[in-house]
Amino acid sequence: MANLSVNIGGLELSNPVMTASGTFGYGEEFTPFIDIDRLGAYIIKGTTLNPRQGNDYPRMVETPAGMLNAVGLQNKGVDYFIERIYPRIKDYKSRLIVNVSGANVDDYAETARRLHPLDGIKAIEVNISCPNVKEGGMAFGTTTNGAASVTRAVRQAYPDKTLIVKLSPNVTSIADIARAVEAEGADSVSLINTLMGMSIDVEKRRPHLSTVTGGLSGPAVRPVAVRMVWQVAKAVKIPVIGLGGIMNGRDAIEFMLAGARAVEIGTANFVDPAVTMKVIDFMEDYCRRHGINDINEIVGCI
Amino acid sequence: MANLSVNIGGLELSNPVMTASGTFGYGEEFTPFIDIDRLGAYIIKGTTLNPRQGNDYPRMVETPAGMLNAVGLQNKGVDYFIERIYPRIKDYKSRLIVNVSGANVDDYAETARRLHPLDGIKAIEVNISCPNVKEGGMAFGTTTNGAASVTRAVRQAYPDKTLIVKLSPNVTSIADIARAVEAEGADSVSLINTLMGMSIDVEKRRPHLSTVTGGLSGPAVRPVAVRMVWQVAKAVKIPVIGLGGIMNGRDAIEFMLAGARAVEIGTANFVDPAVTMKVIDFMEDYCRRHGINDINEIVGCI
Amino acid sequence: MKQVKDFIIIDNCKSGDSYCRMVLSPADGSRLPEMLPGQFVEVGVETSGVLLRRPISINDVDYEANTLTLLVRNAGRGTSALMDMKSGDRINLLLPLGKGFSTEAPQGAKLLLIGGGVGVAPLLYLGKVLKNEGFAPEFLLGARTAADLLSLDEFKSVGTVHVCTEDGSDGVKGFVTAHPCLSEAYHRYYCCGPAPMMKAVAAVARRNGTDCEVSLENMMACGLGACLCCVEKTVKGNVCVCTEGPVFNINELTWE
Amino acid sequence: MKQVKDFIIIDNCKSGDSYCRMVLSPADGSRLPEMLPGQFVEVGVETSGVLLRRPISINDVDYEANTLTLLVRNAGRGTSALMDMKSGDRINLLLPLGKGFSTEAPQGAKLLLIGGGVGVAPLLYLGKVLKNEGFAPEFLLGARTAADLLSLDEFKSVGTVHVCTEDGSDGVKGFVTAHPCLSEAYHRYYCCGPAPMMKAVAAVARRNGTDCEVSLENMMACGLGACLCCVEKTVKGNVCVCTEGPVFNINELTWE
Ligand SMILES: Cc1cc2nc3c(=O)[nH]c(=O)nc-3n(C[C@H](O)[C@H](O)[C@H](O)COP(=O)(O)OP(=O)(O)OC[C@H]3O[C@@H](n4cnc5c(N)ncnc54)[C@H](O)[C@@H]3O)c2cc1C
Ligand SMILES: Cc1cc2nc3c(=O)[nH]c(=O)nc-3n(C[C@H](O)[C@H](O)[C@H](O)COP(=O)(O)OP(=O)(O)OC[C@H]3O[C@@H](n4cnc5c(N)ncnc54)[C@H](O)[C@@H]3O)c2cc1C
Ligand SMILES: Cc1cc2nc3c(=O)[nH]c(=O)nc-3n(C[C@H](O)[C@H](O)[C@H](O)COP(=O)(O)O)c2cc1C
Ligand SMILES: Cc1cc2nc3c(=O)[nH]c(=O)nc-3n(C[C@H](O)[C@H](O)[C@H](O)COP(=O)(O)O)c2cc1C
Ligand code: FES
Ligand code: FES
Repeated sequence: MANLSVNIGGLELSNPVMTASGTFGYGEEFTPFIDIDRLGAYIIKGTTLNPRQGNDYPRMVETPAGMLNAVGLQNKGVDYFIERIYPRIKDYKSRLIVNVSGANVDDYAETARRLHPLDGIKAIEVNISCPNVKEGGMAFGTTTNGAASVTRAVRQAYPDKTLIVKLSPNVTSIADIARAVEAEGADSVSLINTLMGMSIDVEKRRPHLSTVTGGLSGPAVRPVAVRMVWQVAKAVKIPVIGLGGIMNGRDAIEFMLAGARAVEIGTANFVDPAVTMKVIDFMEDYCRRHGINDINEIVGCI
Repeated sequence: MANLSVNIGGLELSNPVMTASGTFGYGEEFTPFIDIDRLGAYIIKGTTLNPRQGNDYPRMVETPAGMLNAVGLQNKGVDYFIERIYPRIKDYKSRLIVNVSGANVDDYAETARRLHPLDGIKAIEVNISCPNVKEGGMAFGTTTNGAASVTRAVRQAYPDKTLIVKLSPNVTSIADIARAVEAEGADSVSLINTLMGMSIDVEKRRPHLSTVTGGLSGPAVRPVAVRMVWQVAKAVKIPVIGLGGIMNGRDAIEFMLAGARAVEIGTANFVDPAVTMKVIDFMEDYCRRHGINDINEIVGCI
Repeated sequence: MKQVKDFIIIDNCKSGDSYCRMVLSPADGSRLPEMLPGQFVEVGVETSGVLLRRPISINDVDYEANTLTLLVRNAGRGTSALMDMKSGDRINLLLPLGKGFSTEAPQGAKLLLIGGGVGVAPLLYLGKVLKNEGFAPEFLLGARTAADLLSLDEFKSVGTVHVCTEDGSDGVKGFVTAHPCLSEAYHRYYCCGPAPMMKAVAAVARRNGTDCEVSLENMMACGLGACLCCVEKTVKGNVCVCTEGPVFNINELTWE
Repeated sequence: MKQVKDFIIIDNCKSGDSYCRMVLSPADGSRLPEMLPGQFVEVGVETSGVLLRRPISINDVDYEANTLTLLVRNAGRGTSALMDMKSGDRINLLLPLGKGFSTEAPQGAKLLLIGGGVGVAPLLYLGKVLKNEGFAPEFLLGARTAADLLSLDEFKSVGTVHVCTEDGSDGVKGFVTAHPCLSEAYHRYYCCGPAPMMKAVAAVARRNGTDCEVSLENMMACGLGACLCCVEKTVKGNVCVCTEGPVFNINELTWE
């Protein structure tokens, strides 16, 4: 059988398949359907320094081949996570990665600092692409300076362990942002977060989401995500994690061919809670069919 | 019956429904299915100063709820258009709008200048968002300076008649670009052009398109397009034309509620060549059902 | 234990173009999992323009026949595709989801099950379970017209049925809250239907001090408590309707 | 005149999981438009993951019965949904599209219709039309195995049939270009099948100076000449296969 293990900035994964933050809860919700230990890694909910109630309902609407969400980082804060949730989920064999968000640079750094001592957490993914995080009216993830400043602060607060920065697709040049966070010491970049979108109920003449705009995910965004992964993989030397609309094994391989070393699966978990296992199975089968000994061979290979 | 007529920067349309450039040929292809005279306007193929062969086949691939194209502005040039095509299509009652592209600022201006004298052409739509138009490695449409310089040159070459500038969605802030072209005298902006995307044949391990990347259109992009129309309509005073994934009357109304004064229908023409007529019918019916006397009342009304 | 499983459609009986009643059995012949009244399933729909599963209440369960029944209203793309399915077709379900209605009550307690439109769906199974546990459940069913009163005969076989229609074509004319039976004393109301109806029933319950449970239909993506899309504001903050509900006691909610 | 129209499926006969033969008639009872052999239709497919219409050749037309036949290979999402359709179902077609094969030839001309796999589809109607015009068309049909030889009996009722299979399970073993009949003199080859097969036949035709028309299957979006997606490089530059083709004389193409 082919080797599926990959290395993401020092972190060894048994295979390239991870779950995307905010779509997999804390993993426990999926234990009836999958063996979490078989995942390369599982990335859990966006965590912030302080508890957040998130946005008002409605937070979700379906769109053609996609969905808009406006959850708004509802979570109980990093301390609650460390005390109450972490002990329950720290012992899976699979890598546990926490997704970190913040309202300002210090919040990001402080959250990372509190997570740093925990042995069960192998890496953090810093979300600089959340529509609720403002810097001069613009999200950190949409300027090279903003992205660099968050990365610099978190890198200091979170030394030696793997630091992944998750990029926003709502930019003119995502390769520029990727280069900026690489320069500040990120070990890896993951992309894409959601595209900013909007949908209106024409009969009621009002937006479907309480927040008017929200984040678009699902298969609709895949062509944009694959293109961005391809651009970023050519622009940086650190490993790239690809996501955005992966619904099955074929789609996951598409991202790896575009240049991703690993992939994350988001919205697809809602459609089929066992999808991650099927993606791993497909990868094994794909390697066999194509005579590939090591999945790393196909990364960026088009 | 409600008033459906709208005014786009001085150009009066009998209703808000137009066809999107590159998806409607020269209109003639659709005469078996629709009455062109019933359209608010029809925007024809992207026209350049010199003839272009376009890109190699394959130029198209279907994606979830969308398609990628890489036609690359295949056309016989503005002079051929004026001599051979214009005489055939100039006499429809509906407004004829030519979509103009260029390889540099002078090409844009010269093409516009040659079209200016033609009485049958009521407006031009300047496409500053074509992936094949380069300026210092970046398309004109992705920087405020680039967008402004094209608009300035075309405005000079094309005075007094309606000048629409078509914006690229592949930017961090489309509102900034819209403001820049408004400042240079554009009478209207239309958005969105295609999102840059990519798709890979994983069995053959090569991109589906000869050009690797292409432009994403169709319902998949609609939430992004609606959001951008909403942002731009708040940012500028000139009328906004909305497009991107409109498949039916409901979708068209969604764009108008987001702030569009008129709409363009693109990919949907491939799915149902009579779709434009159905959209106009829906608008009439919608106004009746909602007791709207003038469709202008609903523009931006959420 | 939650599971995701293919089912075979044993029967799909349409009432006009508006409703269908689907009888399903596991495709692999396995036994149905235990399901509680008020729980729901997430149905996978393979049709153009539908990505996410659609939440549908458990209308009835027959463990002997190993069948599960759903009652579906044609509300849009997904449900209209369900209307068109034929016996023998396969369909994928995620089930059982959510917490159900409380079925404990003092012996002999008078219980009123109030349903509006397709909201009657979970009340059939609830009524049967309550009857099995020795209660004599009563139903108060409302609909726009007599034609929209679903499964009336089945409800009658479980208990007394009070009827309201908006146009007066059957039973009392008007909304369920106009029905005289609400002036009687009940131990608890169970209510499922359009939000305005549930809010009106909740107001009646609060006024006359009756315990009241309602079943919410918030928009859902995952159905598993993972996406946090389906939240309802409660006295404990935002909670997931798919895991903490869909049934809530009105005291937990922040209505009015 | 091109039209977009609903059709009713009169019959949909599957061969295994790989092919189906669909007989269609206009849903409104109107007469079929005139269709030429080699022309095609664009089929609207209502299933998840399919947006654009799918181009399918006209396999047969029966003006008396007012029916149109399509022969479809299960190649992916859209065609597999077509496989699952049942008689009585509705389907929307855009038709007739493209230019067909040339049917003029000197009286008594020997004509060979070469088809591979589902590429045999347009050759049945072409053969019938040629026969009607007084020719004695011959067929050279290739497939992977005997089971993949489609509509063999129907072809035999129109003219002499030569057969090749890759595994030798019927006729000559090997590709069509290995068949001895190609050493005979023909006035024209008509060819439809996988690109490598058409290129090999074109090479034979060029070598022995036979006139040769091929039917291309470029990816299409609109089918109307509007989108310029389906272009083929020809001696006249990029031309639309959907309007200038799908049939081309090999002299127009830039193959090799
Ligand atoms: C716990 C629960 C139990 C339900 N039980 C039943 C039942 O037994 N029978 C029944 O007919 N209906 C039931 N519903 C409602 C049903 O889920 C929606 O009518 C259905 O999802 C609409 O899907 P659609 O594709 O037909 O409509 P769409 O075309 O998607 O939209 C039509 C309307 O349906 C609503 N809707 C769409 N998607 C969802 C969703 N994922 N969740 C909730 N509402 C949605 C929207 O408000 C929209 O206005 C239940 C809903 C919930 C949350
Ligand atoms: C003029 C013409 C006539 C044809 N006649 C027939 C026929 O008589 N019978 C028949 O079975 N097939 C015919 N085809 C091929 C048929 O159109 C494709 O097999 C079909 O479109 C595949 O759709 P899908 O959704 O099943 O596959 P998908 O899942 O979309 O893709 C599977 C494969 O099919 C090909 N394909 C997809 N979409 C198109 C498209 N729009 N145009 C061309 N190829 C596509 C792709 O290369 C892809 O690799 C014809 C094609 C053309 C252009
Ligand atoms: C309901 C929902 C909640 C999400 N929450 C987060 C989050 O907390 N942090 C984050 O970085 N991304 C979040 N995302 C984005 C996803 O992780 C992912 O980047 C995006 O959905 C694209 O992938 P997909 O198309 O596979 O879903 C969320 C997405 C969804 C749909
Ligand atoms: C095949 C194709 C060709 C196109 N050619 C042009 C063009 O020449 N000029 C232009 O401004 N836009 C062109 N577009 C973009 C469309 O006009 C439109 O902006 C885009 O497709 C989004 O709208 P839709 O989703 O309704 O198709 C083209 C789009 C397609 C699909
Ligand atoms: S639907 Fe996802 S948490 Fe309830
Ligand atoms: S398919 Fe659109 S031009 Fe041929």
